[in-house]
Amino acid sequence: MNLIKALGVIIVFSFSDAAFSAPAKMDPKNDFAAKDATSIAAQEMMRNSFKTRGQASVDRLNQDETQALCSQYQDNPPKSVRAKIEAINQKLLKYPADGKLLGDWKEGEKIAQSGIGKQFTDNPDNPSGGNCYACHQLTKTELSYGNLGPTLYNFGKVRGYSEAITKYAYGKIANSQAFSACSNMPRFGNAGTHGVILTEKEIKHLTALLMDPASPVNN
Amino acid sequence: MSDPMRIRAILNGDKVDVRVLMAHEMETGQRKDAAGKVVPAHFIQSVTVTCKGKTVLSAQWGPAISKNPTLSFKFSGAKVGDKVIVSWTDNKGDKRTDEAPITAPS
Amino acid sequence: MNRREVLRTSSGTMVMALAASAGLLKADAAYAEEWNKTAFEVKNLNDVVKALGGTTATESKDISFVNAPDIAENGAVVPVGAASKIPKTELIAILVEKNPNALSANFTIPDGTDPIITTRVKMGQTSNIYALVKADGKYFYAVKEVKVTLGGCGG
Amino acid sequence: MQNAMLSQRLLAGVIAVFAITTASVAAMAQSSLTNQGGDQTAKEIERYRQALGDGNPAELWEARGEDLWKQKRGPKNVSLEQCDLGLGAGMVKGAYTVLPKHFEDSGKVEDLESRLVTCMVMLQGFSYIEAKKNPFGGPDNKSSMEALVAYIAGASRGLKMNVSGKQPDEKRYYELGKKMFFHRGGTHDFSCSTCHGASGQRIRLQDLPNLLKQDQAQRAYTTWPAYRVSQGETRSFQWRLYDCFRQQRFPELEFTSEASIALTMFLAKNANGGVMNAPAIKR
Repeated sequence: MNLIKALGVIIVFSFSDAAFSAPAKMDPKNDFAAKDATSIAAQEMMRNSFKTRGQASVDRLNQDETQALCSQYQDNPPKSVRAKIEAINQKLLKYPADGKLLGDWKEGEKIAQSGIGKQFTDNPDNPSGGNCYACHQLTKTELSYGNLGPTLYNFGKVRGYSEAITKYAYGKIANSQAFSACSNMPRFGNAGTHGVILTEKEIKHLTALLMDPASPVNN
Repeated sequence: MSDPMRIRAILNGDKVDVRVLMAHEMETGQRKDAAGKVVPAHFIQSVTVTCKGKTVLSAQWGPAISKNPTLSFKFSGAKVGDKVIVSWTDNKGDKRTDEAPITAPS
Repeated sequence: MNRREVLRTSSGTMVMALAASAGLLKADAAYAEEWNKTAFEVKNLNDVVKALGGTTATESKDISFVNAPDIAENGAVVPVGAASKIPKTELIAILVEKNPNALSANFTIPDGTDPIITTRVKMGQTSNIYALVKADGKYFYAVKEVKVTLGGCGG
Repeated sequence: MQNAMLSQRLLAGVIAVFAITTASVAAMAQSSLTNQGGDQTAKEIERYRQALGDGNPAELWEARGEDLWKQKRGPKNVSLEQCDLGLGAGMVKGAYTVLPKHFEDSGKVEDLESRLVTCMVMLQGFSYIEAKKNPFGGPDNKSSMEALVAYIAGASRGLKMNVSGKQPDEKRYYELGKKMFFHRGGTHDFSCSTCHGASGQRIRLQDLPNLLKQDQAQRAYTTWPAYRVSQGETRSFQWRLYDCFRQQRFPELEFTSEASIALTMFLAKNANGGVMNAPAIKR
């Protein structure tokens, strides 16, 4: 009953907005999103309320299985679902074919500082940043760092510059959810169905920022 | 054209506490617009504050003063009801003058 | 610094200034002191002092910063105030060393006005800021560093 | 119900922190050392914020908004003074505290901005397109909408948020808004809750309120609209949501869209009891 009434409102709304812009189109294949009545109504509502601008098309509202599960469980899924999400993402996670995991930490620092990329106001021809400082402390000198993630200062120094830790660092940047389901951290190398944020080369630079003994992270 | 200033002049003891808020873009001449064109500088260059015909503060500003500038200072020799008059002139020759009476502290 | 330079800055200013100089308008205080273009174009403290008519400035503990933070969350608006305890203070200026042009503002303090002013300046990056004071014809300054931090999720 | 969810989330947060710090004892020692530096930074930032509070350019928007409210405008050449913002025609004081709200005349749940659009259409005779044309100002572009919002929000200063949310559509909007809050999507897997679903978090040096906790939701909601010094503009709550989604890497949220109002309903109701102190001034 309520749902029908609400749909009525949606129709009225999208009708009055029709002259303003073309109604948003979303990929009808959005199989993973939750199917309860409120979720369906919410997805419908969002479809009618967002529009494509620049590189940010409305299909970014579509969810892959990981996103759908994390939404459904409000970022806190039970153990079994957690394992499922991590398994899905372990499969998505790819390491460099050449076996080399380390790039140039100086390039990594630039990527860590930059927060641009993928917004509808960003130029899609320019590379995206990693914006690591938004959430992590990395060096002694940068005071403006966030705390959504743990401090990474002395990351390599305290863990040891081993092959295993290097591989973990690369993997965590490329696909955080392969290790920690519903992490707040973007999957930089496997951004769901919406393409990658950082290239393999860029992730190598960031891995070097964490793991190079000469990097300011370890000094 | 430009919005009126907000002027507060409050008599505290024998001193008048003046706070001024001005509406101005204070464009630096260094910013580029969406099309990549440099936006020409547009900023307040001079500010004069008078009370009872006497200048109580004058200032020269460059484009590094923040957008919608604020200014505060204190002077003596006036009473409640006297008018504080603030004028500015910008680099394009636009001017604005506003005034406010000195009030007692609330 | 000469009058012609100022007149060239914009036609609006020119008309007003000419009208004032011809006695057509009552020249108000703002026009009594022309905008010191040179002072606003030079890059460092010493050159500003020279452009204001002095020779050199000495550091003074009798000048203090008011409200100026050590760290600014955004460089577009940095509150800066300066207070002088030096007798016969007649001018207080605020400079930002690493801005494209150092001088931000220059306040003339008449008798009866306290030698303390506050305003807000833009800072392009972490920099030293100076409070420059002219008192009894001599120039003095105080200096402090203000760090400008980056912010946001998409910057 | 709400409380159960919150404590569950808090617990999850605690567990997450432990998981992070078990990496190594050395890392823990390191982080407590560097946190001291962080505290000093936080103190200085607080000083900066207090200095900003000294003068708020949003006053310029409030003054312009009051003029616009009283000015005869539009094809019908009437003022907005007969607009019902939720407390009856012409009542401005306190109106912001009861919005969003369902209105009989339009048959819709409306927040302040969409209500102003409705009044501009119904009272002043503007078209919808005209009324929604310039929602957010910029350099050399003054938005009437943001000025009106600043004036009306300012008239609720000192009053408590009091959103009813009882009418069936209001209830539905609350639930839809809540779903939306947790909706992850886009290139970065972000949802609102990524940044605003746990306490004590910050991006760079900006504190992120946990919008699921009442006291923080109150503090956040009651300080919008706000003058943003980084933009030199007074911004409305619609803008706050619009720009959050931009940074979330979502597509563009349409001004006064249904989703924007549903999310506002969720956030405003969570802030009930909070004392309005807007327009505020923020970085």
